[in-house]
Amino acid sequence: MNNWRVDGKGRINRDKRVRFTFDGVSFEGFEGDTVASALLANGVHLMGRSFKYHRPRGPVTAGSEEPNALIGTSRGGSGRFEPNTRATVQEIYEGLTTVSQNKWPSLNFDVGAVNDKLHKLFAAGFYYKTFMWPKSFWDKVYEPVIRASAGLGVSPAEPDADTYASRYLHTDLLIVGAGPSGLAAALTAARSGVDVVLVDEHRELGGSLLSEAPTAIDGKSAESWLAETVAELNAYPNLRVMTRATAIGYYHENMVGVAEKLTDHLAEPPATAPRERMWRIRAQEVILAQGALERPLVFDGNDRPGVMMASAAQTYLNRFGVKVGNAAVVVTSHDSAWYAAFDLADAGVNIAAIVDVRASVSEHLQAEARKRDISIKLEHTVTTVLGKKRVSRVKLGKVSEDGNVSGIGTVSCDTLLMCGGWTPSLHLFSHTKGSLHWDAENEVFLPGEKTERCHIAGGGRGLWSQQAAFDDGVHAAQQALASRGQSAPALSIDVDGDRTGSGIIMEELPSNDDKFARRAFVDFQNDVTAKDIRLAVREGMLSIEHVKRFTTNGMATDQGKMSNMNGLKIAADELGRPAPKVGLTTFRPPYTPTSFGTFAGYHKDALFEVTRKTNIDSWAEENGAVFEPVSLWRRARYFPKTGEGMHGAVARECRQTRASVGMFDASTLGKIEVVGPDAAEFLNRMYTNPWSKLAPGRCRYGLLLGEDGFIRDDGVIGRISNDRFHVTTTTGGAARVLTMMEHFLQTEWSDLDVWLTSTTEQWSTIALNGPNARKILEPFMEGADLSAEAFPHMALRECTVGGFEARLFRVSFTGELGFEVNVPSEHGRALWEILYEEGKKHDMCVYGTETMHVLRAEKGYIIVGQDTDGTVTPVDAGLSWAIGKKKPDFVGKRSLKRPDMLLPTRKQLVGLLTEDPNVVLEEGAQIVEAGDTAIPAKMLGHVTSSYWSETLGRSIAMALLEGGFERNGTSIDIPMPEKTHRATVTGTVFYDPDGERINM
Amino acid sequence: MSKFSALTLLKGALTGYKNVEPQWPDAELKSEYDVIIVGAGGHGLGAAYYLAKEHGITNVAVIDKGWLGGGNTGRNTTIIRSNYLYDESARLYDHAVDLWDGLSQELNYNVMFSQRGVMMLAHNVHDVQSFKRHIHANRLNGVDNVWLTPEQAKEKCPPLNISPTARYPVMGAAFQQRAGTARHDAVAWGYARAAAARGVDIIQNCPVLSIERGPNGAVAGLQTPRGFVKAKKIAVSAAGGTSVVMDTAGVRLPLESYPLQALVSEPVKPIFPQVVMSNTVHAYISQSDKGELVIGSGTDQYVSYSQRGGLPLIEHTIASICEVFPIFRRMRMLRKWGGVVDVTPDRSPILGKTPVQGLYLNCGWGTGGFKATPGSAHVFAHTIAKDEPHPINAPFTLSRFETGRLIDEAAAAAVAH
Amino acid sequence: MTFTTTVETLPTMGRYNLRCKRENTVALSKSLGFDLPSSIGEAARSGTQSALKLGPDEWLLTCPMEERATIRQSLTDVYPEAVHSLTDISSREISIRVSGDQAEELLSTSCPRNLAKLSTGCGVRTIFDSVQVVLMREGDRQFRLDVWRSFAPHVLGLLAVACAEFESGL
Amino acid sequence: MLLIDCPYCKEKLPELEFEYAGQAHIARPEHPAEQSDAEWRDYLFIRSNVRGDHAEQWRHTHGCGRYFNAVRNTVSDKFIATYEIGQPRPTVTKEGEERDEQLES
Repeated sequence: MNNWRVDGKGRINRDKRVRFTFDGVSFEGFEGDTVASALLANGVHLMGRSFKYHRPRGPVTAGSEEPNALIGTSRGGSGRFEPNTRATVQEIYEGLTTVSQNKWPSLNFDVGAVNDKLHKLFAAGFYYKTFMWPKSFWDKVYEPVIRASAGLGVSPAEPDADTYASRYLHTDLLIVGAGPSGLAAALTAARSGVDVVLVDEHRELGGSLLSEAPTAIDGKSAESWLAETVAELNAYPNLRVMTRATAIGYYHENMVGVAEKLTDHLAEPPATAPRERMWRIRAQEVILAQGALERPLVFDGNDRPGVMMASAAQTYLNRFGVKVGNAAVVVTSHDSAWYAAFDLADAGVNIAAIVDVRASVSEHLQAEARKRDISIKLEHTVTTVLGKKRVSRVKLGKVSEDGNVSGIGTVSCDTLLMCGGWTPSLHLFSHTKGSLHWDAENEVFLPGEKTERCHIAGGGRGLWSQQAAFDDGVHAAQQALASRGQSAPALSIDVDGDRTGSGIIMEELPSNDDKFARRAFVDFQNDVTAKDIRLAVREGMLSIEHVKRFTTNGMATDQGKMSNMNGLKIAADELGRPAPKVGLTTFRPPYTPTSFGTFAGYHKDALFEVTRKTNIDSWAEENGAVFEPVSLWRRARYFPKTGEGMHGAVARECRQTRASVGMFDASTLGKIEVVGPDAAEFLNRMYTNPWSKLAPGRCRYGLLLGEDGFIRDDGVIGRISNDRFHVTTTTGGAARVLTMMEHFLQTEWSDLDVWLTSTTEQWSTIALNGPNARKILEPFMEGADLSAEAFPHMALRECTVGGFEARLFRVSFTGELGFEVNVPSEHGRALWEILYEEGKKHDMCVYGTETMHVLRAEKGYIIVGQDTDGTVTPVDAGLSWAIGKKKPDFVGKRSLKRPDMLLPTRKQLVGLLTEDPNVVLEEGAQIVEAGDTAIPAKMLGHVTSSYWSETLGRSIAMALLEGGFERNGTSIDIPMPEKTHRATVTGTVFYDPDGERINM
Repeated sequence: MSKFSALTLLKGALTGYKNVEPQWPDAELKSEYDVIIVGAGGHGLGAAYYLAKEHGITNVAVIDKGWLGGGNTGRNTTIIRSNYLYDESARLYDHAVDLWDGLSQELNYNVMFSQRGVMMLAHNVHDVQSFKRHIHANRLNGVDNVWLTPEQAKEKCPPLNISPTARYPVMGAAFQQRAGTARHDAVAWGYARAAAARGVDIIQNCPVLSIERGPNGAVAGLQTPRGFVKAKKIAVSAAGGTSVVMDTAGVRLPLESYPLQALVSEPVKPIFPQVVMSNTVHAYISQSDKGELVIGSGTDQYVSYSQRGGLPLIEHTIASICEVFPIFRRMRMLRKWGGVVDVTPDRSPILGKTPVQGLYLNCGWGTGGFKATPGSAHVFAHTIAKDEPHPINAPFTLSRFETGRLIDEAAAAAVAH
Repeated sequence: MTFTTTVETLPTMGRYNLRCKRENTVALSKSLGFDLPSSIGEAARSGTQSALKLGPDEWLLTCPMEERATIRQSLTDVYPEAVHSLTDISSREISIRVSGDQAEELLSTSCPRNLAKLSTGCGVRTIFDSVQVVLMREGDRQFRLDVWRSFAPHVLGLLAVACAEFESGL
Repeated sequence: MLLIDCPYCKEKLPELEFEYAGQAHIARPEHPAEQSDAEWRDYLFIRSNVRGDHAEQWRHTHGCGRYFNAVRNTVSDKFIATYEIGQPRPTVTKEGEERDEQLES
């Protein structure tokens, strides 16, 4: 298919060709390829443009740390596009379409690249120093231009068509990373019988074993050893292997979040399969075997397509069977790149030179290089890279002892492989707030003190060789088991022909060119150069945290994996301080960017959050109710007949209820059963009202304060028997009230013999209100006389209604004769339908929350949370009568005596009648003195409730008003944008002030 | 100190930036100051700047246990707004907005104050009532804030989901145009540079061990690992660390410190301009000048200084954002971080004098401290200089928790019934 | 593996919330005719009746609907000497049974507890997604969830989505 | 997500079953009416907010339903002890795990 595949190499499936597109051009790869490997196999290196300077870029890595090769991907169809996908991670599948980003009009010719010409102006932090004059230009000119250049890819434009999942998993041991140390740990632990979970972000296990030329392991080729090992691991029932599963975050108490990709590699995913799944794995012990990341070298032109990590070239060759070029120069400060050079040379790549900045390199390596006719340049450096969209030549220089560099000319090549040493991957360890210590000799941070039960193995501890990694993996598993009091036999895995090595760390490659003129990139994606970092330090940014924020180094989508250590080294060099004195920015979750959908899991649409519905809700839905959300419940708001809007429906519901009878689903009201010999005493302490003398069979309004003296909740409380109360709460307050009661009961008054049980959902509650309410109920009563004498207002009975056991309350929230029937929930709808049928004889209506609000407001009954907020006392709300005057104490009583609670200027609940009876004030409208038109105004309060009262043929309102009780009869103004309304302050009872109707 | 301008920038570019100078010196601690401010965040540095500029007090140190701007100043989601309900709060935050507008020019440092507007979504009837209450109060207080229908909200912010069948349908929104965002680090740096230019010492990496009081009970100075420093006045502006510092002066506070988490997505091209907030689903979102979606959530449930925060809260926040913006479900979270916010019982700040002579307090901003930075710093400087509060911060006393005169914005928003 | 785990809603059963102090458990056990379990998570059974200990002073009594009166009467009789709270919650909750080979893993989609630690015959109050449930292990591969009525559709909805996910084999 | 050892259930269980309930050992005054405004303020509002070992209440809401006390380090978030309401704060505590923090983003 092209010239770049190497026969006999790679773990791709050469029997399965896969077609995909990149920027509209169709390409072919093999199953197992990533987009990057497949494009490289087609000779394409240019895959993206950088953020600020729009410089042409190719993949610099072969893994999830890739900063350059970011693309948009889609499987086609609506809602399946996503930006900023790393081409080095995305597997190809038939039908995959990909596009390059941050370019216009095309990747090859990008107008934005003009920024690169102006790079001297765009030094670190330049935007803090300019765009300030003239001031008005900021929002009109500068910021729009800055914003227009923001971002890499484009946002998805349609709702996501996929679903996501999540799962909890508990295990003895979680191993993150299935390279040599992870595999060794897994083998050791699995053989000992403990539960093990092994996760790896790649499509197959093996880690670096997949990328390196064969060593011999236990006398077998690495390939066959790996195959056998994977087979063995898969056979253990106590071991669970997850691939394409990235450990993204390490949370408290050994919980690791693992994002598993399920379908993004499949041409035809199963219909109901989620795209990704978030595993929340709680492990007794965790082994972090994440290896190490190769560090780039910093030199002029190090970002050109064709400049690549040496290990990445090795991966492309050995894992994907792709050679990344035909003629390569290798520049390094570490032995590992030598091995990469050998692998590529053995695969037919012409290695033009190995340029090593070090003066001495092991004889063994040099001999191996000579064997392959590779030119060795010790104490040499690359001073610059030529070629724009692909490397064409590199300039080499000889480094003298004093650091002086003398040019020795250029070498032609199409690829430059670099290696600046290795950085242990301690991201997850860092999430735990584990400390890092600086290994001065190797110039790396290594794990220090731990805060969680975790063990680091292999590359993460700075170990560099297969043998060391295997041994350390075994050791880590033994340690993990030991801390569980178990032991595992030592497992020995012998590596033959192991590649050992060492190296040094450079801040920048030596060069005689002006430090401030070089284009030596540190953060590739964000276009942060070594010069930017040095400049930041000179501007007084003395800590790496300031440097990072000032330059944006490390803030690209690789989150500093490629740039942090080099940035630190350069800042330290500029400051003349050792690196640990300059600091290390902490790594934050997630380890790699993770889809929002994966975090949200199942929580989407109907499953986003619970919607609670009563047993009667289905009837309301069938009968055309309009609903409103009230806390977690949905409640019927009104029941429009054909042609009615809300206003018409509510007016009719009000009329019918006052004239005859209305039926209302009150099931959402909170209910708490308070039982025990001390039940009355408990309520005495909780509520403002007295309870001891309330007789069984009677009920009373109850008012609950917080300890701060402000109203929290209210409701009718009925005494079922001496030791048993039926407490009702507001719909939204049910859970809070029960929690508050339990808190006081368990932590302050554990001496009381009383217990609380939520019965909100035990009962369906049907409220009947209106002069004919009794007529609706009577035919269905067994065991209770409903006459006014036998069953007066505020009485309750346990009885049978319509054949269902019931608790019947005679209460009213409308001012009319009222009953509330509680029957076991599953019978709610049945009883509702029985009563509805009966109601047809009496012009009964059903009504919703809106009519309930109007009817209660006409009577001046408050709704906690609407007519009160968290700043209203019982006195403010006109509820002084509900305070038991003889009670020594109740929750909140002491707070009512604080100086501010006694001020006459507090806001108090009053009624308002507008001068124009047709004006319905807006709830939330503010009130000022009559005639006051100043701005800022002296606001006296606000309208809490306001309705058209069909009963009274005019508008009514309630308001919290400064010194409101004293203002009774005076006028105030309600200034609205279009007009100021005048109103008279009144009492809050607008209808039936003598309360006669309630006693009918 | 040289002035920043396009010209100096050009000069720098042409000369290879060889003559750049530190934006602020890393000062040595002197033995005595007129005023020491504890906490080198935006509030503390700003107060030092205004002390020097408006009150001529320049023998000032700002001292921090870490690097300047390393606390909540550099960890927040940069939202600025002033559409608060109560007169006291509206005045305080609106004072800040007035100062934000022009701060770049004042400091000669581009803080990128961007008045892109803040949209607060109403999802139920109760929200509608509450937001309208805010809007009317704001209008009469001279604070801009208008009501948008769902359609108007969608027109301003196209990715918004206004489907009436959503679990939390958008029933409208309150919109403040003067509100927006600013570049958080630049605020700290700009104040630091401008304060240092007027002679203020910025002392980094120097924890305060204790506040010492003299025989008369008034403040005497600070104990630090670098020795004792005398001070006539001490002003504590240490956010999450305030309780611990104030405790050494014998002042116990009504504060609790909670973790607050925030996150950003990978950067994308501009997709919506505003800040969008939803209190009902507990999430807020804006897009930075770099293109990242900046997302904030509520506080975790337990007090903590660990700055770790839990996964469930983040999961909930993201699920909420995806309900409001279903197109973002395929976006990716890039980085999540945590801050520590100090919260008072009424969730309004304490800003003023303390029972200790010469000791001043600026704390309790909860999740809302960044937006107030210039206003708070300005009136705090006044309070320190004059030993009496500015009229704007006069209500934000410590004594209100004794008298009951709370300024409880959250309680005013009440709860669904 | 073929996915055969099933989710079904059970008919209403008799349920009481029983609360009392430790010193009264003996008297109550005597009245009930079987010993109330003494450790949280444990259940005791007698014929068609069972008691699951949910908290230090709290038991969930279950029985066929028609036997509720018997329990109520026997405990009412003993109230004067052994005070307690007995509250009928039969209708408060809906019971969901999950059974099959992957029942445990299916529940782990939304339940953060380590279900492997829940022995057969035991039960606990816990959380399933955001919903409080009483979760009982009726058998090695069979669980029962008691869910407050209005939360049941959410739980059933999550289980249905999870079943579809398991059926996809991924 | 924390794991919390419920002293009643005697099992370490996920945080999602629990609710935080504020600082522990702040007893409600026996006679609130006799409290001065300042004393009442202290009861209502003043909190230690320690950086280190913190005695606090939790409730095993979605479990046994009981409130209990805990000592937890607010720097590391590690629980040092959990114990029943009414019991005194245990004296055995680990050394505060406070240490210099690196700056973070």
